[in-house]
Amino acid sequence: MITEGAIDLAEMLRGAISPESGAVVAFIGVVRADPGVTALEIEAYDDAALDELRRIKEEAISRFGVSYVNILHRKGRISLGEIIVVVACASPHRKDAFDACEYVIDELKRRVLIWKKELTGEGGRWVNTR
Amino acid sequence: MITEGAIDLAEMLRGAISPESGAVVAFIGVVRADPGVTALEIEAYDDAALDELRRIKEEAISRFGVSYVNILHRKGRISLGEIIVVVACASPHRKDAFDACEYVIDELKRRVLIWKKELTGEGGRWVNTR
Amino acid sequence: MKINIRAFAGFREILGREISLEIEEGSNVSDLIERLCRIKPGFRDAVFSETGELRDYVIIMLNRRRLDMPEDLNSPLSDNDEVAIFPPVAGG
Amino acid sequence: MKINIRAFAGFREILGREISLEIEEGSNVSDLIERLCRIKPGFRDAVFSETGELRDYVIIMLNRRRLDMPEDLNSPLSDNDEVAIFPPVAGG
Repeated sequence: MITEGAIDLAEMLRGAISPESGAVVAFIGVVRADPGVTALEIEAYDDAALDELRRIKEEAISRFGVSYVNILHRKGRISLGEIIVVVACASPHRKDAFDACEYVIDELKRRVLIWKKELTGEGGRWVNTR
Repeated sequence: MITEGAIDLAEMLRGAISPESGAVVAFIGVVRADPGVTALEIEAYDDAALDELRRIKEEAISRFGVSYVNILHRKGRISLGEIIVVVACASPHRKDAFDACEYVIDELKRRVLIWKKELTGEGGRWVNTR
Repeated sequence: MKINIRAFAGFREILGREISLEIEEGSNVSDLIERLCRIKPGFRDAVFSETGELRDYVIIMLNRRRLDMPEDLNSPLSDNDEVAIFPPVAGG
Repeated sequence: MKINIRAFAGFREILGREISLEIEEGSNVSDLIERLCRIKPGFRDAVFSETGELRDYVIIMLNRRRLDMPEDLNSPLSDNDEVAIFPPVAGG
């Protein structure tokens, strides 16, 4: 659920696509080229972050009845345009897959112990969400 | 926007992922293994369907301010577990990407001139959405 | 005059995907349907109920504009018009 | 007794990612913070305002349970406890 290497999107989605679920919804977070930013540095409180990701996954399954949830978040140094996070949800019904996917990424951003620093020419700044 | 061959999901998503948009949301419709169904046969009123797909794309862009919308729908005979349709939306903000993607697939199912037949051992039945 | 007919889903299985018909000047949509009923076995049962009403799942487009049924059945046809006949859509 | 400290984001840059400290039996979270302030330059300014209040973006977890601040500053510590210090999260 947390990886240091590049995310293989095709492989992640392959697991979500099956004859059991008609609908797959995926969220893909990408490093945006904000003014002055040259790359991102991401760090995680690994064990605690994994626990929280597992809890969020279970919540999505029980709240929305989806059949499949997969979450992969990258850490370390990431270049502009690269993938930070992928959430893939599969369900027999598309509305549930949309709701579950949005729930997972919203809760991930709110609760999972991960931080990011925007690297700039002059050094960098930790992203503050509050 | 309508294709007879298999959909290359990775290639479709590659176009959506860029440093300009931090959020990509994709919907992937898959042929579900409903009881008795062995495959799907999809047909389209091509020119009219393309016009409607283009209209829906423009609506999504103007309503939700997304920077990128790509829609690809398959036609012809499709096996269980294969991809019928992909909608990919990219935006600086994830809420807009979710809303745009859900809008596009909802409107596609309601308005675009495409029909599907579930093939069974005894022949088949046209799917009736009303 | 020549009318191009495009049919989809169950109607395509009865009429064929694309057919052209020569029809008298001054004909309207209703005349065309009546003509198709005469030449294509099964078409009448597919479009009309037992009491002779147009079934509510029959959608007709004239030159890619959807007609309102049954009032637009008397829309006049012109040479080279494209008439499409199909049931409600079910894509995605 | 030994306390394991894990720091993240800006606090990691001051304290290092993982450090262990020997601290007196009977110490609490507040004692630990005071100790860190003495040995790590810049840590005091990072966690306390000019008036000596704990800054509201300082989050402390004791054995992966988040503490309520400032009331949990007097939570007692035990040998081998894990104390994590970090600002609000910003993943995704």
